[in-house]
Amino acid sequence: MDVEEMYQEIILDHYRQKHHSGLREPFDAQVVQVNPSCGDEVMLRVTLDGDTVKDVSYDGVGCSISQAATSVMTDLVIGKSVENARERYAEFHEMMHSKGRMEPNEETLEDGIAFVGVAKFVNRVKCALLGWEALREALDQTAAEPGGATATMTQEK
Amino acid sequence: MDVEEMYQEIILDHYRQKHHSGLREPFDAQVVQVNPSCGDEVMLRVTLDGDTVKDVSYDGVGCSISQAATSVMTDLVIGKSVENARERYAEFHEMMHSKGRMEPNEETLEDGIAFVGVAKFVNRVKCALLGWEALREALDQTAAEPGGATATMTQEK
Amino acid sequence: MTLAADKTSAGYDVAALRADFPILRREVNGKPIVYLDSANTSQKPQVVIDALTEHYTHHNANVARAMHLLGAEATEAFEGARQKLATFVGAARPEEIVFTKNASEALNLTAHTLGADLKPGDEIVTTVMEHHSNIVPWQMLAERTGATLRWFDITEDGRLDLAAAERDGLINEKTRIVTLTLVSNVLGTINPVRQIADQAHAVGAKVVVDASQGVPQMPVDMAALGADLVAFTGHKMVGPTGVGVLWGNYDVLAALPPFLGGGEMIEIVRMTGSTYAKPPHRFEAGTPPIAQAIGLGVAVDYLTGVGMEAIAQHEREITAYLLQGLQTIDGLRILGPTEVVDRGGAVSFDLGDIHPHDVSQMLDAKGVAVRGGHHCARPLHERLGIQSSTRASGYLYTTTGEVDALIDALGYTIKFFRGK
Amino acid sequence: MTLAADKTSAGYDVAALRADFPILRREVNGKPIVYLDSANTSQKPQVVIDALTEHYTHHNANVARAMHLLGAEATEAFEGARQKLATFVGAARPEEIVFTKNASEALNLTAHTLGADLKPGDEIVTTVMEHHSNIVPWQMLAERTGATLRWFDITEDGRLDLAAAERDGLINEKTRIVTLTLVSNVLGTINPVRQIADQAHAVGAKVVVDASQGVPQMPVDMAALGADLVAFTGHKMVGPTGVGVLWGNYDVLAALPPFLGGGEMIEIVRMTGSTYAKPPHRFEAGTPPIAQAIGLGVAVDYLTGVGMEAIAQHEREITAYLLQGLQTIDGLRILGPTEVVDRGGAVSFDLGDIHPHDVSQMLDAKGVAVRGGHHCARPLHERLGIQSSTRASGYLYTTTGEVDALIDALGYTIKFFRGK
Ligand SMILES: Cc1ncc(COP(=O)(O)O)c(C=O)c1O
Ligand SMILES: Cc1ncc(COP(=O)(O)O)c(C=O)c1O
Repeated sequence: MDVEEMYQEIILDHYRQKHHSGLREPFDAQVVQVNPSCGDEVMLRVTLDGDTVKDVSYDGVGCSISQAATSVMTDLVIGKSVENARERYAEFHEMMHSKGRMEPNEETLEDGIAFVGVAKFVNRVKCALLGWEALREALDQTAAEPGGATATMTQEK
Repeated sequence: MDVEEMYQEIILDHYRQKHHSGLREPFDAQVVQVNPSCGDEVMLRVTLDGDTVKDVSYDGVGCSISQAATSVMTDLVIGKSVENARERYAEFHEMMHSKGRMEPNEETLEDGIAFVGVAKFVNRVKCALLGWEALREALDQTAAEPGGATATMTQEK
Repeated sequence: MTLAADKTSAGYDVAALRADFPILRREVNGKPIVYLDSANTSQKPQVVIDALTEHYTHHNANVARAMHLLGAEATEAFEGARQKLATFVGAARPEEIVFTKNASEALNLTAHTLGADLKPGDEIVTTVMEHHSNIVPWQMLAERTGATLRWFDITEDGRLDLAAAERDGLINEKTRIVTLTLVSNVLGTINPVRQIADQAHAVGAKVVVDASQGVPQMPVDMAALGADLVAFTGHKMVGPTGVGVLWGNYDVLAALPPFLGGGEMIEIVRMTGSTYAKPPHRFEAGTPPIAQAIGLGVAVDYLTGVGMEAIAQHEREITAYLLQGLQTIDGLRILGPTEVVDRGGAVSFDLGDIHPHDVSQMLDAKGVAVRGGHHCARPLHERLGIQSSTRASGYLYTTTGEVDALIDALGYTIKFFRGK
Repeated sequence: MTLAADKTSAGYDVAALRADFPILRREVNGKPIVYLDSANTSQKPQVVIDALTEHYTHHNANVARAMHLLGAEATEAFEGARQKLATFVGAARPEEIVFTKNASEALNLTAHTLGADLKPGDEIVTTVMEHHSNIVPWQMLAERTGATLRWFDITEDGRLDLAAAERDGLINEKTRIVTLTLVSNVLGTINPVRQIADQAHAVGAKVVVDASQGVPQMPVDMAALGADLVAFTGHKMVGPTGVGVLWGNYDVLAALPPFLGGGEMIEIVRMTGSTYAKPPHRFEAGTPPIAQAIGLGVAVDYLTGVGMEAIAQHEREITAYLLQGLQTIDGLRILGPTEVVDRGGAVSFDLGDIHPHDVSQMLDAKGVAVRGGHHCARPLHERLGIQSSTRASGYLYTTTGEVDALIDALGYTIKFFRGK
């Protein structure tokens, strides 16, 4: 496949106009994810409301793929249950490791399906997963703190 | 050349019947030389009388080549001047690095000429030089101690 | 005559395998070379040599860092090799495989990282039969930290003296690290690693295994072995020089500090300090041995194709034949077990009055390649009361005819030096 | 059109040289690949690939230890390679050449050995333009010993800020080690190593130079350079992966403690303690990268055949042409010197709104291989106020036509992402 095809309009749109970007308070977990080989970074915060992902906010530097994938991710998980968010993570993760051979489900992955082409470019898989891995880690953090018992944090935690 | 030729009778004779072997006292310098890749070792002592090499005594473990070369060396240097001994070292050293192409001088090297064939077997060059290097180091030691001013040493130095 | 060791009903055909190793066609004095120095380094099959050529000719690029076609191809081949190695030794995941330059680097890595916080009073346990590469790093660690180095002794028949160790409380609550070889490169002894690892774990110590002579010769499964960290080396298992492997239990690796610092092992480098990548990359500073790891991947494909069980079986048969042959020689003393029970393929022996240098030189003249010296195991030789020995070691391509050539040449050698 | 850089009256004929590199015949979308990532790793000429095949096919054995024919051949080839490297960099003797696995290991070796006796209060000086492999080992050393790590800053045009260093007393009587790169792998800057080495020596400090980007590109003479220890890496100078070099002044090497412990680096190993071999073997634990060192020897023969002066001249011309071409692109910022004065061949640039990953991916689609990222120099990028950059780097086989292809593809990339 051509690289031009990989850069679907959906991806470029999310890149140019990122959804839910910026860091917001308060939050329940904050993580930094790095792609060591190129230096791309994302700082991501998750706010829960019981079992619901109330907000995901983020700031970072990265290529169009990593930025757009993070933007698409926030659309998919904000307002959904934590369980649901984890399912989306698993689904997106699987798609990205399918070398482009998986038939993605538009019902569940919505704009995320645009990334199936990226999965053919092994070097970009890490880019597409950067924000998603941050999400998973942040969710793990909230789970490790029993039942959201910890106080909601503010900036300089 | 055949390996059988390398093992000249002269070499085997010296190996079977080593000259001047054993450690004797008193001595002016004592050194240990090792061939790290095989573990062969020689402990060698030098006794001077003014500028004359009065005695060279030694003990060691090693192959026929290293043992015989040390034996031949003692014949060549005992009773000669230090300068003379250093010349023999240089000459033997050069021959061993000639890959067998040097025409050795029987006048000066005597039984040592039997080792010219060994020089063709690069892996054995170190063996033939083990005792000679010990001699050089021991002579260097005596030279470092100005004018034989230090007391003659005995065993547990 | 074709003996059992050369061609078995199970289909092991040594003549066919030999055709895969171009160097075995080399002749000395009109006869094919007899290479009995495989414990030192193994020969390489054509597929491994071709893999290197193929890589450099079509796919060469640096890994991990490059976005481009060649970079993607090189990275995929390199990480693919990691996966192959993981499968070959039964690792739980490819991230448990760290590529080093050789087994020695892998062992030094374990000494530096596992030993970083050792203190005076702590004890490290090793054995008197180790290769220098599994002695010196621990001596240096003991010197750096003030910890004490203690030793397993051996019995008369060349096995670890477990009874003495038990009696002396060798492994105790002060023990922090126990390290031992899976197979001795001199005695051939196969050590009861599982049993010792269990003892070590019971007192909270970590277990490092030198499997340099084990992984090439027999199926080794990391889960079954029971160690925390295991080192082995590419060039002894039909792979290229310049590449070794450290396998580590993932959780153990993840808890270790880095060893070498540099490109690719970092997470974020700041002037004020750096954070480090997850295993395996944390332990792979700089450009790794890319072509060599890829070549090693092909080497394990080759070994798997032949079958590690079949190779181990062949090794046992050829070793039995070799032990038998050597025992026909007067005054020859075999170091280590004389029967193939818990025994690998290296057979070392002593001829008393004839020095191993002279033995190996004379054998070489007859086209037979063996090794003479202390085989990087000087403490073991000292323990055995000798300065050096001669070692013959076969591998998957070794024939009984080659063993016969060795025995013949040994007879000639003895006659030459003893004059009778 | 054949430009000066491609074919000079002095006989430098890039088309003829390209024929030596089989990978350059590879095509992407029907056009030969344009490989502009040589600062990352270089491509290999056929003679180097053939040398590996020849070694494994006919002469493979372990070195130093073996008495037999193959062992003698392998040892002679390996030690012969050491001699070739010594001649190539003007070493006083072959014993000044230590083979490592890469430049990173060589730099870690210097940090561990030279830094073994550092104390709190001692200072190590490095520069903000270093590769991570010449930063992290010193950070780790500072952490182990309590010594302080200090930094040369850079000027606006990407050169070491010598005036600021002078003003701040960067090199002073507390300085124990000064380390810097000969040529920056990002900015291309060639540093005044001699001048800084003289300053360092005046206060009794030792000087370590990372010549990974220098030795491949220009004649480097160790005596003239004035450093104590110099690291470089085989894979960037048309040699194999898996081998690097540490050059050291013999007396400096002889005074250093060992780093990795194991076979071949010892003199006598006893249970009570060990003594170590003389350089270079003291620093080469275990089986060295035998085939790789031999391949590197053939690589330096190849470079010498072409002529390092001619290669440096070609590098300057192709870099000038590249700098010119890049400057025609709107909004493109070149990092480092924009003219080829004291400048090597790596040219990094920033396109502001278009991320280097996206640039390099799009260039790759056009068959042009460059590198995007921080190039293992994150502190430098932070200093420059950017997160990453795109880097194009040519070598002896690079043509002006390839530079044209890059400039074209960059135009396309910009249009694609900016939509204009
Ligand atoms: C300036 C510089 N130093 C050190 C290195 C590290 O070399 P290696 O990866 O071969 O260890 C590199 C290359 O990546 C480099 O460009
Ligand atoms: C038992 C054992 N351990 C370690 C080593 C060291 O392996 P390498 O030289 O590849 O580092 C060897 C081989 O020489 C060996 O036989």
